[in-house]
Amino acid sequence: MQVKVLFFAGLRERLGKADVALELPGTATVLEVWQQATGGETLPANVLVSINQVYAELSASVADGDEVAFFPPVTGG
Amino acid sequence: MQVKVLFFAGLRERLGKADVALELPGTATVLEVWQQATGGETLPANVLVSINQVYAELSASVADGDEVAFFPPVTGG
Amino acid sequence: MAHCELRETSFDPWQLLAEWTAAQQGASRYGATAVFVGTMRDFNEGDAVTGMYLEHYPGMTERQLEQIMQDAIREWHLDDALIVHRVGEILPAESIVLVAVWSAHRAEAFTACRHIMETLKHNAPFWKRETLIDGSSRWVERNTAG
Amino acid sequence: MAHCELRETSFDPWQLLAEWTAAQQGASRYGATAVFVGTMRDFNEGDAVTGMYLEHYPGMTERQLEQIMQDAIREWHLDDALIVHRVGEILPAESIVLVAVWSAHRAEAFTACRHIMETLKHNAPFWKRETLIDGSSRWVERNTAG
Repeated sequence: MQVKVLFFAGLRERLGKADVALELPGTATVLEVWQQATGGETLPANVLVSINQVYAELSASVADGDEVAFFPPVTGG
Repeated sequence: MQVKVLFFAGLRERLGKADVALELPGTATVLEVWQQATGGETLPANVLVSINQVYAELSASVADGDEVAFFPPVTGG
Repeated sequence: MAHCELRETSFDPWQLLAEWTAAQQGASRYGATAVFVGTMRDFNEGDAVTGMYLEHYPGMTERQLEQIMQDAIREWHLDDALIVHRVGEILPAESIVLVAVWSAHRAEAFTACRHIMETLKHNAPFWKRETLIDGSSRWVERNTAG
Repeated sequence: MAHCELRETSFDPWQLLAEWTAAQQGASRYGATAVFVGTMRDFNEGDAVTGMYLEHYPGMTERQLEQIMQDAIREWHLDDALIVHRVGEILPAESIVLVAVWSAHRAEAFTACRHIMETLKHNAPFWKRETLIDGSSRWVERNTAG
Protein backbone atom coordinates (compact mmCIF):
# COMPACT_ATOMS: atom_id res chain seq x y z
CA MET A 1 0.00 0.00 0.00
CA GLN A 2 0.99 3.62 -0.48
CA VAL A 3 1.27 6.06 2.43
CA LYS A 4 2.18 9.75 2.40
CA VAL A 5 4.23 10.74 5.45
CA LEU A 6 4.70 14.35 6.63
CA PHE A 7 6.98 15.91 9.24
CA PHE A 8 6.61 19.42 10.68
CA ALA A 9 8.57 22.13 12.49
CA GLY A 10 11.57 21.06 14.59
CA LEU A 11 11.04 17.42 13.70
CA ARG A 12 11.11 18.24 9.98
CA GLU A 13 14.36 20.15 10.45
CA ARG A 14 15.99 17.44 12.56
CA LEU A 15 15.10 14.65 10.13
CA GLY A 16 16.01 16.81 7.16
CA LYS A 17 12.84 15.98 5.27
CA ALA A 18 9.30 17.35 5.04
CA ASP A 19 7.55 14.41 3.37
CA VAL A 20 8.15 10.82 2.29
CA ALA A 21 6.10 8.66 -0.10
CA LEU A 22 6.15 5.15 1.38
CA GLU A 23 5.37 1.85 -0.35
CA LEU A 24 4.53 -0.73 2.32
CA PRO A 25 3.71 -4.44 1.98
CA GLY A 26 0.41 -5.37 3.71
CA THR A 27 -0.79 -3.52 6.85
CA ALA A 28 1.15 -1.23 9.19
CA THR A 29 0.71 0.71 12.42
CA VAL A 30 1.66 4.39 12.77
CA LEU A 31 4.79 3.32 14.69
CA GLU A 32 5.83 1.03 11.83
CA VAL A 33 5.26 3.87 9.38
CA TRP A 34 7.57 6.07 11.50
CA GLN A 35 10.32 3.41 11.51
CA GLN A 36 10.05 2.88 7.78
CA ALA A 37 9.92 6.60 6.93
CA THR A 38 12.86 7.62 9.16
CA GLY A 39 15.09 4.58 8.69
CA GLY A 40 14.73 3.55 12.32
CA GLU A 41 15.23 6.92 14.08
CA THR A 42 14.27 7.01 17.76
CA LEU A 43 10.73 8.30 18.19
CA PRO A 44 10.68 11.50 20.32
CA ALA A 45 8.67 10.94 23.52
CA ASN A 46 6.32 13.88 22.99
CA VAL A 47 5.67 13.43 19.26
CA LEU A 48 2.09 13.93 18.03
CA VAL A 49 0.53 11.90 15.24
CA SER A 50 -2.34 12.37 12.82
CA ILE A 51 -3.88 10.13 10.16
CA ASN A 52 -5.67 12.00 7.38
CA GLN A 53 -5.43 15.22 9.43
CA VAL A 54 -7.12 13.74 12.53
CA TYR A 55 -5.14 13.02 15.73
CA ALA A 56 -4.28 9.31 16.11
CA GLU A 57 -2.38 6.89 18.37
CA LEU A 58 0.92 5.22 17.54
CA SER A 59 -0.84 1.86 17.60
CA ALA A 60 -3.49 2.91 15.04
CA SER A 61 -3.62 1.03 11.72
CA VAL A 62 -2.71 2.86 8.55
CA ALA A 63 -4.60 2.14 5.31
CA ASP A 64 -3.69 2.49 1.64
CA GLY A 65 -3.72 6.12 0.55
CA ASP A 66 -3.53 7.54 4.09
CA GLU A 67 -1.67 10.73 4.97
CA VAL A 68 0.28 10.22 8.21
CA ALA A 69 1.91 13.20 9.94
CA PHE A 70 4.40 13.41 12.83
CA PHE A 71 5.00 16.68 14.65
CA PRO A 72 6.20 18.25 17.95
CA PRO A 73 3.85 19.69 20.61
CA VAL A 74 1.86 22.52 19.04
CA THR A 75 2.55 26.13 20.04
CA GLY A 76 -0.08 28.27 18.31
CA GLY A 77 -2.33 30.94 19.77
CA MET B 1 -25.93 68.38 62.11
CA GLN B 2 -26.75 68.64 58.42
CA VAL B 3 -27.08 65.56 56.20
CA LYS B 4 -27.84 65.35 52.49
CA VAL B 5 -30.00 62.32 51.64
CA LEU B 6 -30.37 60.87 48.11
CA PHE B 7 -32.73 58.26 46.64
CA PHE B 8 -32.28 56.52 43.30
CA ALA B 9 -34.22 54.60 40.64
CA GLY B 10 -37.37 52.74 41.74
CA LEU B 11 -36.93 53.89 45.33
CA ARG B 12 -36.78 57.53 44.23
CA GLU B 13 -39.97 57.07 42.19
CA ARG B 14 -41.82 55.26 44.98
CA LEU B 15 -40.91 57.86 47.62
CA GLY B 16 -41.58 60.70 45.19
CA LYS B 17 -38.34 62.49 46.02
CA ALA B 18 -34.77 62.45 44.78
CA ASP B 19 -33.08 64.27 47.66
CA VAL B 20 -33.74 65.66 51.13
CA ALA B 21 -31.66 68.11 53.19
CA LEU B 22 -31.93 66.92 56.80
CA GLU B 23 -31.20 68.87 59.97
CA LEU B 24 -30.60 66.37 62.80
CA PRO B 25 -29.93 66.98 66.51
CA GLY B 26 -26.77 65.16 67.71
CA THR B 27 -25.65 61.86 66.19
CA ALA B 28 -27.61 59.42 64.00
CA THR B 29 -27.24 56.03 62.32
CA VAL B 30 -28.05 55.44 58.66
CA LEU B 31 -31.31 53.76 59.72
CA GLU B 32 -32.30 56.84 61.74
CA VAL B 33 -31.50 59.02 58.74
CA TRP B 34 -33.83 56.85 56.60
CA GLN B 35 -36.67 57.17 59.12
CA GLN B 36 -36.24 60.91 59.37
CA ALA B 37 -35.92 61.46 55.63
CA THR B 38 -38.91 59.29 54.64
CA GLY B 39 -41.26 60.11 57.52
CA GLY B 40 -41.11 56.55 58.84
CA GLU B 41 -41.56 54.55 55.61
CA THR B 42 -40.79 50.83 55.85
CA LEU B 43 -37.22 50.14 54.76
CA PRO B 44 -37.14 47.76 51.74
CA ALA B 45 -35.34 44.52 52.64
CA ASN B 46 -32.86 44.71 49.78
CA VAL B 47 -32.01 48.42 49.96
CA LEU B 48 -28.37 49.43 49.52
CA VAL B 49 -26.76 52.30 51.40
CA SER B 50 -23.76 54.56 50.90
CA ILE B 51 -22.16 57.30 52.97
CA ASN B 52 -20.14 59.84 50.98
CA GLN B 53 -20.37 57.54 47.94
CA VAL B 54 -18.91 54.49 49.73
CA TYR B 55 -21.07 51.46 50.59
CA ALA B 56 -22.09 51.41 54.27
CA GLU B 57 -24.19 49.45 56.79
CA LEU B 58 -27.53 50.59 58.24
CA SER B 59 -25.91 50.69 61.66
CA ALA B 60 -23.10 53.04 60.53
CA SER B 61 -22.86 56.49 62.16
CA VAL B 62 -23.54 59.55 60.05
CA ALA B 63 -21.52 62.73 60.59
CA ASP B 64 -22.21 66.40 59.92
CA GLY B 65 -22.00 67.20 56.21
CA ASP B 66 -22.32 63.55 55.08
CA GLU B 67 -24.09 62.52 51.88
CA VAL B 68 -26.23 59.43 52.56
CA ALA B 69 -27.83 57.54 49.67
CA PHE B 70 -30.44 54.77 49.53
CA PHE B 71 -30.97 52.69 46.39
CA PRO B 72 -32.29 49.37 45.03
CA PRO B 73 -30.03 46.48 43.92
CA VAL B 74 -27.84 47.73 41.08
CA THR B 75 -28.42 46.51 37.52
CA GLY B 76 -25.61 47.93 35.41
CA GLY B 77 -23.33 46.19 32.95
CA MET C 1 -3.20 55.05 30.71
CA ALA C 2 -5.93 53.01 32.42
CA HIS C 3 -9.21 54.82 31.98
CA CYS C 4 -12.88 54.70 33.11
CA GLU C 5 -15.59 56.61 31.35
CA LEU C 6 -19.34 57.21 31.39
CA ARG C 7 -20.90 58.01 28.01
CA GLU C 8 -24.23 59.66 27.25
CA THR C 9 -24.07 58.81 23.54
CA SER C 10 -23.70 55.55 21.67
CA PHE C 11 -20.21 54.27 20.85
CA ASP C 12 -18.62 51.59 18.70
CA PRO C 13 -16.48 49.53 21.12
CA TRP C 14 -14.30 48.14 18.30
CA GLN C 15 -13.61 51.55 16.81
CA LEU C 16 -12.74 52.78 20.28
CA LEU C 17 -10.35 49.86 20.84
CA ALA C 18 -8.76 50.42 17.42
CA GLU C 19 -8.05 54.03 18.42
CA TRP C 20 -6.90 53.05 21.92
CA THR C 21 -4.36 50.50 20.67
CA ALA C 22 -3.21 52.76 17.82
CA ALA C 23 -2.39 55.38 20.46
CA GLN C 24 -0.08 52.84 22.13
CA GLN C 25 2.05 52.84 18.96
CA GLY C 26 2.76 49.12 18.88
CA ALA C 27 3.53 48.54 22.54
CA SER C 28 4.63 44.92 22.79
CA ARG C 29 4.84 44.37 26.52
CA TYR C 30 1.44 42.69 26.63
CA GLY C 31 0.70 39.43 24.84
CA ALA C 32 -2.95 39.08 25.79
CA THR C 33 -6.01 41.29 25.47
CA ALA C 34 -9.39 40.17 26.84
CA VAL C 35 -12.51 42.18 26.06
CA PHE C 36 -16.15 42.01 27.04
CA VAL C 37 -18.92 44.04 25.42
CA GLY C 38 -22.46 44.05 26.78
CA THR C 39 -25.07 44.97 24.17
CA MET C 40 -28.70 45.94 24.71
CA ARG C 41 -31.02 43.11 23.67
CA ASP C 42 -34.49 43.63 22.25
CA PHE C 43 -36.06 41.15 24.69
CA ASN C 44 -35.92 40.46 28.44
CA GLU C 45 -37.84 38.03 30.60
CA GLY C 46 -39.94 37.06 27.61
CA ASP C 47 -41.00 40.61 26.66
CA ALA C 48 -40.04 42.72 23.65
CA VAL C 49 -38.05 45.74 24.82
CA THR C 50 -37.90 48.90 22.69
CA GLY C 51 -35.61 51.08 24.78
CA MET C 52 -33.82 51.48 28.06
CA TYR C 53 -32.89 54.28 30.45
CA LEU C 54 -29.75 53.82 32.49
CA GLU C 55 -29.79 55.84 35.71
CA HIS C 56 -26.61 56.21 37.75
CA TYR C 57 -25.29 57.92 40.88
CA PRO C 58 -23.05 60.71 39.57
CA GLY C 59 -19.80 60.68 41.50
CA MET C 60 -20.21 57.32 43.22
CA THR C 61 -20.48 55.46 39.90
CA GLU C 62 -17.18 56.89 38.61
CA ARG C 63 -15.51 56.15 41.96
CA GLN C 64 -16.73 52.56 41.95
CA LEU C 65 -15.58 51.93 38.37
CA GLU C 66 -12.16 53.45 39.08
CA GLN C 67 -11.77 51.33 42.20
CA ILE C 68 -12.87 48.11 40.47
CA MET C 69 -10.39 48.81 37.67
CA GLN C 70 -7.44 49.73 39.92
CA ASP C 71 -8.06 46.69 42.17
CA ALA C 72 -7.95 44.41 39.10
CA ILE C 73 -4.80 46.08 37.74
CA ARG C 74 -3.08 45.45 41.07
CA GLU C 75 -4.36 41.91 41.61
CA TRP C 76 -3.55 40.59 38.12
CA HIS C 77 -0.58 42.86 37.31
CA LEU C 78 -2.35 44.20 34.24
CA ASP C 79 -0.47 46.40 31.79
CA ASP C 80 -3.57 48.43 31.03
CA ALA C 81 -7.36 48.49 31.40
CA LEU C 82 -10.33 50.36 29.97
CA ILE C 83 -13.95 50.57 31.14
CA VAL C 84 -16.62 52.46 29.19
CA HIS C 85 -20.25 52.43 30.36
CA ARG C 86 -23.29 54.07 28.84
CA VAL C 87 -25.78 56.16 30.84
CA GLY C 88 -29.10 57.71 29.79
CA GLU C 89 -31.31 56.57 26.91
CA ILE C 90 -30.16 53.43 25.10
CA LEU C 91 -31.59 51.62 22.07
CA PRO C 92 -31.50 47.90 21.25
CA ALA C 93 -28.23 46.72 19.65
CA GLU C 94 -26.30 49.62 21.21
CA SER C 95 -23.31 48.83 23.42
CA ILE C 96 -23.93 49.26 27.16
CA VAL C 97 -20.52 48.37 28.56
CA LEU C 98 -16.99 47.73 27.32
CA VAL C 99 -14.31 46.18 29.54
CA ALA C 100 -10.85 45.61 28.09
CA VAL C 101 -7.67 44.47 29.85
CA TRP C 102 -4.11 44.02 28.63
CA SER C 103 -1.72 41.56 30.25
CA ALA C 104 1.48 39.62 29.57
CA HIS C 105 -0.47 36.38 30.12
CA ARG C 106 -3.80 35.10 28.83
CA ALA C 107 -5.00 33.50 32.09
CA GLU C 108 -4.66 36.81 33.91
CA ALA C 109 -6.36 38.67 31.05
CA PHE C 110 -9.39 36.34 30.98
CA THR C 111 -9.75 36.20 34.76
CA ALA C 112 -9.36 39.94 35.29
CA CYS C 113 -11.82 40.86 32.52
CA ARG C 114 -14.48 38.52 33.88
CA HIS C 115 -13.86 39.66 37.46
CA ILE C 116 -14.23 43.32 36.49
CA MET C 117 -17.58 42.57 34.78
CA GLU C 118 -18.92 40.59 37.74
CA THR C 119 -17.83 43.22 40.26
CA LEU C 120 -19.24 46.03 38.12
CA LYS C 121 -22.59 44.18 37.88
CA HIS C 122 -22.69 43.72 41.66
CA ASN C 123 -21.33 47.04 42.90
CA ALA C 124 -21.47 49.88 40.39
CA PRO C 125 -24.56 52.06 41.03
CA PHE C 126 -26.45 51.80 37.74
CA TRP C 127 -30.16 51.04 37.37
CA LYS C 128 -31.93 49.94 34.18
CA ARG C 129 -35.49 50.96 33.34
CA GLU C 130 -36.89 49.14 30.31
CA THR C 131 -39.52 50.46 27.93
CA LEU C 132 -41.74 47.67 26.60
CA ILE C 133 -43.43 47.47 23.23
CA ASP C 134 -46.77 48.69 24.68
CA GLY C 135 -45.08 51.90 25.88
CA SER C 136 -45.04 50.93 29.55
CA SER C 137 -41.79 50.89 31.50
CA ARG C 138 -40.37 48.90 34.40
CA TRP C 139 -37.23 48.85 36.52
CA VAL C 140 -35.06 45.76 36.04
CA GLU C 141 -35.19 44.08 39.45
CA ARG C 142 -31.86 42.31 39.44
CA ASN C 143 -28.95 41.31 37.26
CA THR C 144 -28.64 37.77 35.96
CA ALA C 145 -26.08 35.49 37.62
CA GLY C 146 -22.63 35.67 36.04
CA MET D 1 -21.91 33.40 9.73
CA ALA D 2 -19.37 31.71 12.02
CA HIS D 3 -15.97 31.87 10.39
CA CYS D 4 -12.39 30.59 10.76
CA GLU D 5 -9.50 32.07 8.86
CA LEU D 6 -5.73 31.81 8.46
CA ARG D 7 -3.98 35.04 7.46
CA GLU D 8 -0.55 35.51 5.94
CA THR D 9 -0.55 39.28 6.49
CA SER D 10 -0.98 41.42 9.58
CA PHE D 11 -4.48 42.49 10.63
CA ASP D 12 -6.10 44.92 13.07
CA PRO D 13 -8.45 42.76 15.19
CA TRP D 14 -10.55 45.75 16.26
CA GLN D 15 -11.01 47.02 12.72
CA LEU D 16 -12.00 43.51 11.70
CA LEU D 17 -14.54 43.30 14.54
CA ALA D 18 -15.94 46.73 13.65
CA GLU D 19 -16.54 45.49 10.09
CA TRP D 20 -17.89 42.13 11.27
CA THR D 21 -20.48 43.67 13.58
CA ALA D 22 -21.39 46.40 11.07
CA ALA D 23 -22.23 43.61 8.61
CA GLN D 24 -24.73 42.25 11.16
CA GLN D 25 -26.72 45.50 10.81
CA GLY D 26 -27.57 45.90 14.48
CA ALA D 27 -28.51 42.32 15.32
CA SER D 28 -29.83 42.42 18.86
CA ARG D 29 -30.23 38.75 19.68
CA TYR D 30 -26.92 38.60 21.51
CA GLY D 31 -26.23 40.59 24.68
CA ALA D 32 -22.66 39.51 25.28
CA THR D 33 -19.48 39.52 23.21
CA ALA D 34 -16.23 38.10 24.58
CA VAL D 35 -12.99 38.59 22.68
CA PHE D 36 -9.42 37.45 23.10
CA VAL D 37 -6.49 38.79 21.11
CA GLY D 38 -3.01 37.27 21.37
CA THR D 39 -0.24 39.68 20.39
CA MET D 40 3.38 38.92 19.65
CA ARG D 41 5.62 40.04 22.50
CA ASP D 42 9.19 41.26 22.06
CA PHE D 43 10.52 38.96 24.78
CA ASN D 44 10.15 35.29 25.74
CA GLU D 45 11.86 33.22 28.43
CA GLY D 46 14.06 36.19 29.27
CA ASP D 47 15.31 36.83 25.74
CA ALA D 48 14.60 39.72 23.35
CA VAL D 49 12.71 38.40 20.33
CA THR D 50 12.81 40.31 17.02
CA GLY D 51 10.54 38.16 14.88
CA MET D 52 8.61 34.93 14.63
CA TYR D 53 7.72 32.39 11.97
CA LEU D 54 4.45 30.50 12.43
CA GLU D 55 4.44 27.15 10.66
CA HIS D 56 1.19 25.21 10.28
CA TYR D 57 -0.20 22.02 8.75
CA PRO D 58 -2.25 23.20 5.76
CA GLY D 59 -5.58 21.42 5.75
CA MET D 60 -5.42 19.96 9.27
CA THR D 61 -5.08 23.41 10.89
CA GLU D 62 -8.24 24.72 9.18
CA ARG D 63 -10.12 21.50 10.10
CA GLN D 64 -9.06 21.76 13.75
CA LEU D 65 -10.06 25.43 14.02
CA GLU D 66 -13.43 24.77 12.41
CA GLN D 67 -14.10 21.82 14.73
CA ILE D 68 -13.04 23.75 17.86
CA MET D 69 -15.36 26.61 16.83
CA GLN D 70 -18.35 24.43 15.94
CA ASP D 71 -18.00 22.39 19.16
CA ALA D 72 -18.07 25.62 21.19
CA ILE D 73 -21.06 26.99 19.28
CA ARG D 74 -22.99 23.81 20.07
CA GLU D 75 -21.90 23.48 23.69
CA TRP D 76 -22.60 27.09 24.71
CA HIS D 77 -25.41 27.85 22.24
CA LEU D 78 -23.43 30.73 20.76
CA ASP D 79 -25.08 33.10 18.29
CA ASP D 80 -21.86 33.55 16.37
CA ALA D 81 -18.09 33.00 16.53
CA LEU D 82 -14.97 34.16 14.72
CA ILE D 83 -11.41 32.83 14.78
CA VAL D 84 -8.57 34.49 12.88
CA HIS D 85 -5.00 33.17 13.18
CA ARG D 86 -1.82 34.42 11.57
CA VAL D 87 0.67 32.15 9.77
CA GLY D 88 4.09 32.94 8.32
CA GLU D 89 6.39 35.79 9.34
CA ILE D 90 5.20 37.90 12.29
CA LEU D 91 6.70 40.98 13.93
CA PRO D 92 6.46 42.08 17.59
CA ALA D 93 3.21 43.90 18.47
CA GLU D 94 1.34 42.22 15.59
CA SER D 95 -1.78 40.21 16.41
CA ILE D 96 -1.31 36.43 16.29
CA VAL D 97 -4.83 35.25 17.10
CA LEU D 98 -8.32 36.70 17.47
CA VAL D 99 -11.18 34.73 19.05
CA ALA D 100 -14.60 36.38 19.33
CA VAL D 101 -17.89 34.85 20.45
CA TRP D 102 -21.42 36.25 20.62
CA SER D 103 -24.00 34.94 23.09
CA ALA D 104 -27.23 35.92 24.80
CA HIS D 105 -25.47 35.54 28.17
CA ARG D 106 -22.15 36.74 29.50
CA ALA D 107 -21.19 33.56 31.40
CA GLU D 108 -21.44 31.51 28.20
CA ALA D 109 -19.53 34.14 26.24
CA PHE D 110 -16.63 34.26 28.72
CA THR D 111 -16.45 30.49 29.15
CA ALA D 112 -16.69 29.69 25.43
CA CYS D 113 -14.06 32.28 24.44
CA ARG D 114 -11.58 30.99 27.00
CA HIS D 115 -12.32 27.36 26.11
CA ILE D 116 -11.72 28.02 22.41
CA MET D 117 -8.35 29.64 23.19
CA GLU D 118 -7.24 26.78 25.45
CA THR D 119 -8.31 24.11 22.96
CA LEU D 120 -6.68 25.98 20.08
CA LYS D 121 -3.43 26.20 22.06
CA HIS D 122 -3.50 22.47 22.81
CA ASN D 123 -4.78 21.05 19.52
CA ALA D 124 -4.37 23.31 16.52
CA PRO D 125 -1.21 22.37 14.57
CA PHE D 126 0.83 25.58 14.66
CA TRP D 127 4.50 25.85 15.58
CA LYS D 128 6.35 29.03 16.52
CA ARG D 129 10.00 29.63 15.63
CA GLU D 130 11.44 32.74 17.27
CA THR D 131 14.25 34.88 15.92
CA LEU D 132 16.42 36.33 18.71
CA ILE D 133 18.24 39.63 18.75
CA ASP D 134 21.58 37.95 17.82
CA GLY D 135 19.98 36.59 14.64
CA SER D 136 19.70 32.99 15.87
CA SER D 137 16.36 31.21 15.88
CA ARG D 138 14.71 28.53 18.01
CA TRP D 139 11.48 26.56 18.06
CA VAL D 140 9.19 27.37 20.98
CA GLU D 141 9.08 24.11 22.92
CA ARG D 142 5.67 24.37 24.51
CA ASN D 143 2.83 26.73 25.19
CA THR D 144 2.41 28.30 28.61
CA ALA D 145 -0.32 26.95 30.89
CA GLY D 146 -3.68 28.66 30.45
